[in-house]
Amino acid sequence: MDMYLASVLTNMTLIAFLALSAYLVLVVGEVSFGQQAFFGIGAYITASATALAGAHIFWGLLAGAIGGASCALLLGLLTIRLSGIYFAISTLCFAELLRFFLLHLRFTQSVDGRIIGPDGPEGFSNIRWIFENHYQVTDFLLLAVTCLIILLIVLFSLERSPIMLGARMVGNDPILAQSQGLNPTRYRLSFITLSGAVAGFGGGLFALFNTHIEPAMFGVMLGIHGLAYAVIGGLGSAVGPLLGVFLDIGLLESIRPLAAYRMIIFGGLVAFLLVFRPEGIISPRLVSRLKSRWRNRHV
Amino acid sequence: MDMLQTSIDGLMIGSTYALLGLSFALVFGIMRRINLAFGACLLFGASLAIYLEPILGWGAWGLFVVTIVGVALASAYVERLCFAPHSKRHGAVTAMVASFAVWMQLDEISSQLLPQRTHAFQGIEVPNFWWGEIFVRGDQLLHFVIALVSILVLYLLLYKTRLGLLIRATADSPDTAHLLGARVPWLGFIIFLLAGILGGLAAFMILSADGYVTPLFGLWSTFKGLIAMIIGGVGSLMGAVIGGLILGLVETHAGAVLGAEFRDMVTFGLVFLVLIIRPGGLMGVKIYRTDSLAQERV
Amino acid sequence: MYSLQGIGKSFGGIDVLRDISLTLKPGQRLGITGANGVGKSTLINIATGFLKPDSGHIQLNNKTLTHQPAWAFAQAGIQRTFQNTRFLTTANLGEQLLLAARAPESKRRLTKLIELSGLQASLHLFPDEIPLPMLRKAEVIRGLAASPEVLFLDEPSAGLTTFELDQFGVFLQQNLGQKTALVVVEHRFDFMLMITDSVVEMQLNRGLVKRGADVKT
Amino acid sequence: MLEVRNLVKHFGGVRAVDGLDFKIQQGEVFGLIGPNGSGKSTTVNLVCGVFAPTDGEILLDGIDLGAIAPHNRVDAGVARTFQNIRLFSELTVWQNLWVAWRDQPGQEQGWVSNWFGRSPARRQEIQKLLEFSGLGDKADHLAGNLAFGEQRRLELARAMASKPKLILLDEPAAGMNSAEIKDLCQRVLAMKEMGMTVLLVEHVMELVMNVTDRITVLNFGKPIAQGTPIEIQNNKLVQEAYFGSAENAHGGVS
Repeated sequence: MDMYLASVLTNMTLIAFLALSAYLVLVVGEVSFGQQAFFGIGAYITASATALAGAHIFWGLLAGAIGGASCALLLGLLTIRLSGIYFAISTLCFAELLRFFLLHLRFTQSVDGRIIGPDGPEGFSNIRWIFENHYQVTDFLLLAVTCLIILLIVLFSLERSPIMLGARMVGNDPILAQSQGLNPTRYRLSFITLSGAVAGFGGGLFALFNTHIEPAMFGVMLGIHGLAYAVIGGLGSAVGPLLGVFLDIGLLESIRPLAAYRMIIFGGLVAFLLVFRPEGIISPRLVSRLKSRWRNRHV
Repeated sequence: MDMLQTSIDGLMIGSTYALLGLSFALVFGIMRRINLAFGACLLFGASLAIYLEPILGWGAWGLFVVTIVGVALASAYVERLCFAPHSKRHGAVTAMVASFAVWMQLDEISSQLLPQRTHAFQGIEVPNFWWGEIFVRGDQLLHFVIALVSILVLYLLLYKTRLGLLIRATADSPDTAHLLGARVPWLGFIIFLLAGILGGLAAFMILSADGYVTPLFGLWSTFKGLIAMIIGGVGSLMGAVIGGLILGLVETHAGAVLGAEFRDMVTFGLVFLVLIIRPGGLMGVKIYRTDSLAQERV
Repeated sequence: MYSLQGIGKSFGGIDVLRDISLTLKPGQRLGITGANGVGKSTLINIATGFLKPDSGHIQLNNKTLTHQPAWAFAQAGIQRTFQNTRFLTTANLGEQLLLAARAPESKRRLTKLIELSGLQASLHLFPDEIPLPMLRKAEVIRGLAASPEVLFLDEPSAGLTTFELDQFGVFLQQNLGQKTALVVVEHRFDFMLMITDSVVEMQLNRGLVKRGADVKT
Repeated sequence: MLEVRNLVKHFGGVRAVDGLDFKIQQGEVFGLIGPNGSGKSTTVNLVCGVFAPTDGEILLDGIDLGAIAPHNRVDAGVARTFQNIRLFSELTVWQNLWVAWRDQPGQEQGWVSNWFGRSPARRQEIQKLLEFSGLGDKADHLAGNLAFGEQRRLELARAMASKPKLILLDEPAAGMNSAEIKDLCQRVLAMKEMGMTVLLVEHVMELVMNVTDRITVLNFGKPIAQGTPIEIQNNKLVQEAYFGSAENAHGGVS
């Protein structure tokens, strides 16, 4: 496979984790500008676990996911009273504070004669897992896609359970949810935590793939992109955010002649699209329609 | 004495933040919407001004006029494309994301207009002077005065004219205002224009004080405006002015005491604390309360 | 046994409810009537946990619910419908009803109720595609699925014709069950008499006043 | 004056208004009554343009209101009050009137005074309107701080401020005690004396029977009777459909 294509695809896969984490927060009715922070925390933790402590990749990624989840849970607990714009801005501040923490995190060690570890604004270089295990770009792509598919399977099975519907109810109409005996706070907290885990896991993969990470990578723009992908794709199904990622990175970035004007086209396109499909491309209604059509055909 | 000098510098910078905050507060207080593309509009106006400067040759005043007109135009464009189609109550998130998309677009247009990373931005020249032991930058003093005058004009417009009354009535209850004959969609457009003009003023003042533009200016000004609004109280105009001044003071003092790198973090920390402890901000408790009541209505 | 004792509530210094008390035995059917603006909706919102009373107690089977959040009321078995019917706009009816019935027992009951009401054909539709009489039934089914202790109906007649209302009343009578207590806030007297066994009138600042046979014309 | 021809409004499958006809004469107080859910409020909302009718016509002085956007209906001469009070609670009493204000036809003032609103003649007129509503000394109070009865009177004054040809009163007596209802009766009669045309939608009989010239009774969106208050009170059909089923016929005070 073409190296360039493989790395674009890998990038898409990694960003998909971020978009899915934004999606999980949107499902419970909130907007987060801060998912990039969990992505970044995950990246740092996975990098430290594998490169500094020599942990197996599985434990490294797990630690990244747990790290992202705990930060998200902390944010959820701190902002338990907030919603709407208030919540959105607080996620932004929280993410910038976490990034500030990373900017000042210095914990370098000598491993096999190299000085590695988080080094303030310089970031974390020489995350050599991918070389040590002789991974090609395509191998890594395979790994990332496998992880994404597993995550999608989990999300799809969640989609069929009352949990997801309960979360949607909390997001769509908290009053109704309460009258059905659902505790909105609990749903919100669990979904925010889950979103942190997903972002942290994706961040871990990102660190391993890029071999170098630095705080500047995890700025607000990254998070807002993830959010935009989720909204464009639609809240009907976990496929939505993937579609958003594909439209931007896959379609537009890979058409090289457009590179300079990509954002002019993409920006206008998205705004225009939202006029006609305010609930995103894959809206809940579309999903339900397709499902019932499918069922009718196969009964 | 240093303390005093820093405070005065802070207030001078804060007055331009107040204008940024006011732009956000106007839009949020009246329409309950967040325009993420705000900073990008500012960047677009400034880029357009620099791009046209050699063609027009009007110098600093040309920059002044073109910046404001450019920002207002961009703001009107954003309103038509991202906010007017999503005016229903549930359209807030969609409108916000649409404005984000247009942010990307305007950013790209700006960087097509100005391909380099930094461009000089000429200011109106005013001599600096010493006031006792305090150093006063002439241009900053001028900006401070301009900011005060524009806040005063905005106040008169909103509180002494019929247009202002209609705008405030719409903020209070859009449906009722509509039924009483106010052209609510048109008022939305006017509000974005007003916010654009205020933002354009602020952009000119900040950039001419700095002396240059970088592509990061868009993101930067969106942040400053949002933060000024949040500290003062979401949607409260008076709050946004006070929030802007506080932001200026906190930034300069944090910069002086802790060093430049801590400056932004102290403000983010402050905003986060304000949100957690007093979500309505310092002045906007009322709007916060009515918003949360409206959400809870059965 | 569900009881409200000495409930008081004021908004902005104006007393909307003053010392309201009410006791419901299992299976009791009570109607509440009264002019607009006397606080009937406020009473329902307090009784179902959506508003917190300024004074008074709410008890269900000797368990105090007064300061619990609304979802705890629902979990304890206090269900309600809404004046304008309330459904999710982002899921079809079947999914939403299923959410209300989590225990296997309730699922069985739900399936039976859906059958009896003739809602099967609408299950895959979104609420805004379903006619109002059907939605009213669906809302009641949603409330009944978990065999609640008390079911509050907030103006169920609004927007229904006499014929539809008759059908609705019969459906209610047949499916309420022995255990569930019913409270109906309603303007339509004919409908109220059909489904309740006693009626109280709510009066401005005077609380609940028993209405006798004089209204049965 | 106002002519409603074969008005129909469906919501989904529900026929809220189903073939309604009536005419209101200049200077008349016209009552529209009926049990809850009979389509009264829908009719008000149709006349004000909140809903578009499924079928039928609404003519004001021969002009089809259907072609006029809701926010232009005030300029076309229709003003209303709301069942649930809708004031701008953050504005003062004076400003609430000034928002809705239209100059008397033929006495319009220039844009400068429109822009600022403070011409002496206009202040005098607004003050007069405040006196009429018994709010003369409360011009600078915030509307949100007024008592319930005062808010209702302010709404009425605001409707009058736009110099409408027709005023719609949507259940103005809701939540009022009998003293307040008596006061409201006086006020509506005074409006009639001033030559205003009023469409009153109400189910508090005490008010309807005392102030209206003619009444149309609705049930399930259809008119079932029309006549003077006395004719309506003696109408068998009305008694059956209305008093038999409505919650109470005695104005909420038993």
